[in-house]
Amino acid sequence: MSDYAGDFLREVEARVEEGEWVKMCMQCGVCAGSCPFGEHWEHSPQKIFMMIRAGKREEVLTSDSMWMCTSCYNCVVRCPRELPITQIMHGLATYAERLGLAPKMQPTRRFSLVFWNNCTKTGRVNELKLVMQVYFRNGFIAGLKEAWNMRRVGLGLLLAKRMNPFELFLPHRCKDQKGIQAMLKKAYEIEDRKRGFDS
Amino acid sequence: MTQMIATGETILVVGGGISGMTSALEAAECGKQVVLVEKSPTLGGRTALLYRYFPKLCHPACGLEINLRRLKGNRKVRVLTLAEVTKIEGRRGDYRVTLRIAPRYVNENCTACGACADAVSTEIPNPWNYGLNRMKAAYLPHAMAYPQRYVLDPSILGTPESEKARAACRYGAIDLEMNEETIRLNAAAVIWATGWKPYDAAKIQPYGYGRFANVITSVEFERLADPHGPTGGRIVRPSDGKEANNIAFIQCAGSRDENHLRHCSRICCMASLKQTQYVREAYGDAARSTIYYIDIRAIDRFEDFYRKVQADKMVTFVKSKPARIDEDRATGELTVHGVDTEGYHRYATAHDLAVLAIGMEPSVRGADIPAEVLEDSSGFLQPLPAGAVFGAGCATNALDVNRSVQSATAAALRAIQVVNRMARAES
Amino acid sequence: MKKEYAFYPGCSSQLRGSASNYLTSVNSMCETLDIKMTPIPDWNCCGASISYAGSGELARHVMNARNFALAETHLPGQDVVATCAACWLGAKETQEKLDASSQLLAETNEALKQAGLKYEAKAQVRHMVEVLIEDIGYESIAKPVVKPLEGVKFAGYVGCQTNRPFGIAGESFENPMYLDKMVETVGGEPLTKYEQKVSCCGGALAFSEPDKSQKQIKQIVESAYDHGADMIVTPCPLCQANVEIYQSEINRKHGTKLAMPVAYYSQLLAVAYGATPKQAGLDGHVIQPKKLQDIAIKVVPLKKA
Amino acid sequence: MKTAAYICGGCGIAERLDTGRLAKLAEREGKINMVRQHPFLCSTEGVQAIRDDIEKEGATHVVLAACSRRAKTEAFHFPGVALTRANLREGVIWVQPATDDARELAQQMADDYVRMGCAEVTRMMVPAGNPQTGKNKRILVVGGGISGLTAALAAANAGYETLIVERTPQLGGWAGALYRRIPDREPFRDPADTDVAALVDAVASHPRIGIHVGATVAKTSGAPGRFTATIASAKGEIIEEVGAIVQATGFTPYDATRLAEFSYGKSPDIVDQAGLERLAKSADGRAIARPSNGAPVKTVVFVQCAGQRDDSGRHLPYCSGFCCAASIKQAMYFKDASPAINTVVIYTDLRVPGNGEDFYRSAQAKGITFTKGKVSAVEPDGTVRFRDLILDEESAIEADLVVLATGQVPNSGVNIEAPDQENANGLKPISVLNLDYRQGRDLPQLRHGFSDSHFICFPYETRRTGIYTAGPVRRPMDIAQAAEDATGAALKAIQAVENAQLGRAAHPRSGDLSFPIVRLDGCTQCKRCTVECPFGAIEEEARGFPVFNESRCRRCGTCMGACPVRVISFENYSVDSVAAQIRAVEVPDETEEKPRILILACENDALPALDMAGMQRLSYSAFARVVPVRCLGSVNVSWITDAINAGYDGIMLMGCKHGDDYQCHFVKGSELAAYRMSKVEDTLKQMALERERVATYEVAITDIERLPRLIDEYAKTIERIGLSPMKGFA
Repeated sequence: MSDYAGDFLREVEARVEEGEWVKMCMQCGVCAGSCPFGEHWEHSPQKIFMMIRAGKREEVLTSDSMWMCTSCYNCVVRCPRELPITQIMHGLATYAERLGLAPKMQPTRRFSLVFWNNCTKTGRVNELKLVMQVYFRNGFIAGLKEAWNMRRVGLGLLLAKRMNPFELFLPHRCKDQKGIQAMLKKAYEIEDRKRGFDS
Repeated sequence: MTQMIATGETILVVGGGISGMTSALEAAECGKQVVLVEKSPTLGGRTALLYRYFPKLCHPACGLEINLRRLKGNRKVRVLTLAEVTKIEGRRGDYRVTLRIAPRYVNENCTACGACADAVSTEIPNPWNYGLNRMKAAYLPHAMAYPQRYVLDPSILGTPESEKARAACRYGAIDLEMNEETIRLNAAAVIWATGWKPYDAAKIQPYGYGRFANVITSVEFERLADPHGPTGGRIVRPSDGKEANNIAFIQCAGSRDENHLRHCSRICCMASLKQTQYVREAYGDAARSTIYYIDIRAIDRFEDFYRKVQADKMVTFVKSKPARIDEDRATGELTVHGVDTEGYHRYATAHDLAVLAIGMEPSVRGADIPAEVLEDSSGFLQPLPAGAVFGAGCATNALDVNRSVQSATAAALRAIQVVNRMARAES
Repeated sequence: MKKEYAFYPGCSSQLRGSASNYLTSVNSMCETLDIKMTPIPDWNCCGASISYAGSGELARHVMNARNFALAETHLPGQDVVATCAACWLGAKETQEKLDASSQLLAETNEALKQAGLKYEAKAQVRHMVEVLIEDIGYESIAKPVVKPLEGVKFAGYVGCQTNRPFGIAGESFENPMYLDKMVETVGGEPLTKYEQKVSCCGGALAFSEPDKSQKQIKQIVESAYDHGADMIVTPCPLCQANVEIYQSEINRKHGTKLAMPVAYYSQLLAVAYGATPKQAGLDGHVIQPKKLQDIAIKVVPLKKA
Repeated sequence: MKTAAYICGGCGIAERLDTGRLAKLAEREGKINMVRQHPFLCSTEGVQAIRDDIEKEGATHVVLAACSRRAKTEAFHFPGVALTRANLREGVIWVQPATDDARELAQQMADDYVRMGCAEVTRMMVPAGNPQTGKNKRILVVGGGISGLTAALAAANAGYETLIVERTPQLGGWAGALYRRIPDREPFRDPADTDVAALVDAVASHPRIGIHVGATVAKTSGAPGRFTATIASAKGEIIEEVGAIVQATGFTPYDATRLAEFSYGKSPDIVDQAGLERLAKSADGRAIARPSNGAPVKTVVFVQCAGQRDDSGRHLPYCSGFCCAASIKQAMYFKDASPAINTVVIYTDLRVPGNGEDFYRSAQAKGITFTKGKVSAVEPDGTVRFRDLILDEESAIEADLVVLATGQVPNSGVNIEAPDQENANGLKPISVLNLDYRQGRDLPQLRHGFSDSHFICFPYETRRTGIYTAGPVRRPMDIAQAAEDATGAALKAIQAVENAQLGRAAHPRSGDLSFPIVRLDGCTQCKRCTVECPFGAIEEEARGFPVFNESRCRRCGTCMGACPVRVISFENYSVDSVAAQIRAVEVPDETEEKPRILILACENDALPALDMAGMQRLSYSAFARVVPVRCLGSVNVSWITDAINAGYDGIMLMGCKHGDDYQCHFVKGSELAAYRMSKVEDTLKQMALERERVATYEVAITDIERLPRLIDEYAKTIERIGLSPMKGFA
């Protein structure tokens, strides 16, 4: 049983990117049917919007459905109410992550974090590191196995000069890395303040 | 430029559909002078292209016959077909209206004997069947057409075809020298009853209208079901002429959608409910209809009809706005993809035919209507109290026939108020 | 007059990046079309769509705004042009958000200040494809063609992010035609009925959800075969990578024999303009685009009047 | 009387038929004074020739043997003469094959149609118009709510004297009790002012509007143009003369106490929409407090379709249409006062057509939550239990205020078919109009107690001429639609008084000047005409003789069809004029083996369908002879006996669909005909004739292919059962 007290809806509106759009959904379901990974969503976007209104906080934030979004924007362009569904799904995932409620082993969650750290470290993505980080996320042995499985792919890229072993030693990087770090630090500060995470 | 005799007490009605005819007749039967202009060659409008009305499943032609008889018996209404308003100047009680009359190339001598159509061989797409079939380039729009007078399609003008037509007519009815005319007239009030047009279904890309032969609109489906339509009433697939007895009816095709029409077109739910009964009429227990909807808007007494259709075992309701339609290139079979939001059930359902319950777009734009008329965010007319240009029927809102006629009758009185006030002022 | 743009290559399309051959072909194409692309000095990653879990909202915008600010100072008045779909989408989204909200702009600048930068909100973000269609035009694209890609059948795979939510002006989300038109313009045969045109390859989830993504990729490739394609052509580096490199994986898992080359529109243009395989980045493929290579090597260029 | 007949040779008639023979026939058998042939009768010259004969030669009765009466009506327009058409084109040459062997039979058809035309015209008179015209043009409006006020103001602004009778002490009705109304124009975003006060002022200060409040209509008698209404109030009774009536008596909310499952009445914090409006009015923009304890409302829940769309048979089966938008509006009362108030609307289908969609969007933007669900119970403590149809689970909300969206029950007075029947609120209705019509005190009800009539093409096709319903008494509706409806009804009332004054018929025979004339000396006071008149036009005086109220009459002829002694007739349409046509047909004797099939075809649907069959060149049996009738209701059984005695072999009656979804333009005509024909069967038995000899069909105007088929099948039937044994007796 749910309560439609609306507290969670208000929370989402205040703290989730584009959260103020959730209330505009009219439950037509076009988003649910438009998603290429739709079958893998435990709860479809439109259902998640209803769950938010119904105050199902835990169920929503611990769900791995949002992490299924491939950012294809099919739902966004078809939504008759013009909801930015992709951004809302990302926003919910981010929020769940901030609260530590996101499913820890969710592969996309982990890739997302790895990617962000990777690209903000030097200002540019280090693709080789990225791949390694992804493969070795579950420890060395598992990583070796996965890398072995993917050897064709890796080899192909090497041969095609599209993956460069030297990345490990002299990676792509921005000159003003200090500036980037400082500006990002500030950005987090501002957002925390705005979304009330500092309190 | 012809000056038409119309007194300052004349009421001009623009649009010869059921709303315009109603306004014109109701005003005339109160003793007022009326000029009724219609841009096509015949009165009757869009309802004349429907097979049946909901919820009685009676035939639009029946009411049209009565209205035509009222019209034939009433000398106070002057009907101008192939006529369009190009300008309205002046103010309440004193408008000067300019009309453009396109040539029909057939004069009042025509007896509708059909000899010209027999003589001509050129065929053109038939707009009264939404182009689903072709007709002779010398034609009577449909059996109920009024005036009952043939039309020559301009495309055959200057070709031997038009000469054949002229030669075939023994009554000198065919006049190839006819030219476009401009007419000026005075009117105390104007009733704008230009109705609606189906939203361009090709713009609703995920449903593949225009790309897939077996995706059609609800108005086209009316023609398919009509014994006088392109298939003689056989409900078949445009792709291969095979029986279509497993049909998807997709609601809100264009309506209730920020990407298309922002408003709800009101009639589409009832139209689809009605059309499921066409399928049943045609295929009995083999008829399978599925209605994909967001909300079923069967308002007031229409709920009875909704309940009746719900009781039909062969009609399924799915609360879902379908995401997309796929076509099997080999068989032309369609698959409708989406999610039933009542409990979150994913579906991919095969259908012979998909009927898009197409939205209503007001056809008010184009003419030079004076500033005293506004349009709402959907383009429906919103007259201002100051003026005497009144909207009627679907030019003012998404309405069904019954409500259009009420609106048209009300508009007639608003016009009469203006005329009578002028008269009182004079006397 | 030479057309000049502030170039935002993005991480994958930079030298030694996974899409470096995209960059190579773009450079060659631009040279022929007399387009000057000046990389934004010290440009940084856009964060792509996938970084959301870590980035949050503002940090993402700040990353993009930094590039804009750099472009404003070093390449004033030039449109910011991206070749990567994700870069384009991310940057364009930031541009629109900051244009729409003065508050967000203020917050962004507050952060940029830390890097000694200020964004004046003058950026115009565009995709290379937009430049070709709108600034150059199909006619001018056709002019330099010396090796029409005759007899080569291309399945135009537009993918997601070059198409949605922004898309190319005048094109439809479900059935964009520009890629087919480009193929036609350089003398190739577009398979206009190819229905996987805009389906999703899994994007970044090709890494995190390989099986789910490879299911998508399998459809994309198989449908190209169904339509008799010689190769797939795409405007997106991630689409290119995913659809090309995972075919071996799919073969391994499903016993299929997929070997469908996937090229960039820029490679088609470059080859048609007479570029060598190397100039056109044809050496950067896991599955060799044989027919393109043949044209690049064997076909004798027409003498243009 | 000077008769003239014109035989047209155009459209192939001359090629296919011997027009000379037709002309002779009209002269010799038809006894027509002037007979002329013309190659192209509808041409300017042709028409001029006819006009000359009328003006110079004094022709008074004209037969046009040419095309259908539905064709060329602009050309063949001769006011002041009795006119009939013999349909040689659509009726003969277009439905008969153009072959030599078909020629003679087609000719015989044409001969008969000319005979019939001549026979009919000599029995027609130009209608003089109704002598009893009522001259009163004042309009009585019963009901002082939005509908009534709008109707009165609309009529008054058109220059007509108007009189309002309102039951309660003040004007305004339900709308007057509202805090705000649903917006009806851009922007469709917020609740709008009702503007009722302004409307009431405009009405009260209008020089042409009279007002009786706290008054009811104790008695209504008369007819359009001459109604007499007795207005009863505390001040006593007064008599008002009026010309037409608009009944705008509105609705009563469905009695929420009948919704035990929703605990209405068990807690002051469970209200219906009307109750919520009272709360909103007193709060006047401030936050609405809980009625029970005055505490601020934290959570309010709106229950849609409360006691509506009900298939259990216990509540209203229909949807009242306005309630979704009304709940949205009321939910806004809360959100606009304080966004913190948790506002939930539980619905199954949200029904906000047109730009109501914008209003819905606006509500969502304001933070109102919409939940698709079915409410099973509302507990007295405010707990709302429902099935969440999206999340597919049982759910509940603890509300401190619950609003039940109940429906509209029409104030339509007494159901004349079941005068003692209770209405949906379980009350025994009291009459609104107290008509002294023998057919009942109020307007007939169509469905669910609403006083409506044909409700698609002709929403104002009332069954009591000169009395028009407007607003929720006719069908459930909101303010905007009620105002539109009322304006339309006002026009019809105005039309009724104008027509009455000129003695003209109202829709569907608009402008018809003919009216029923009864020869009382022959009348047997059987009362069938009074009972069967679908429009309640006929009264009975003390001795039981019929009293015709012509301007109530719609000229369908049902009375004429009902009369067993054939004393009712119209000047241009009578038992005799049709009987004469039937007799005029030359019936070959049995040796010729040429049957004759009489087709009595409703002129509204069957006749056009036969015409269009001709236009499409579909052929049917050459033995058929079609006689158009105003309505099957006007078919007098004597015509059947006439036909049988004359030796016809079969008779087909073609009328409109009857029953619930009737399509008969005179409501009951085709139904009555079917009933009468069932009686004819016995007569046939007595005469030892096969029952097949008389067949009744429900046809539609679109049966263009079907009718020829029916006729041919019937011809086969006749072939099977053989020619009539009655030939040669007449």
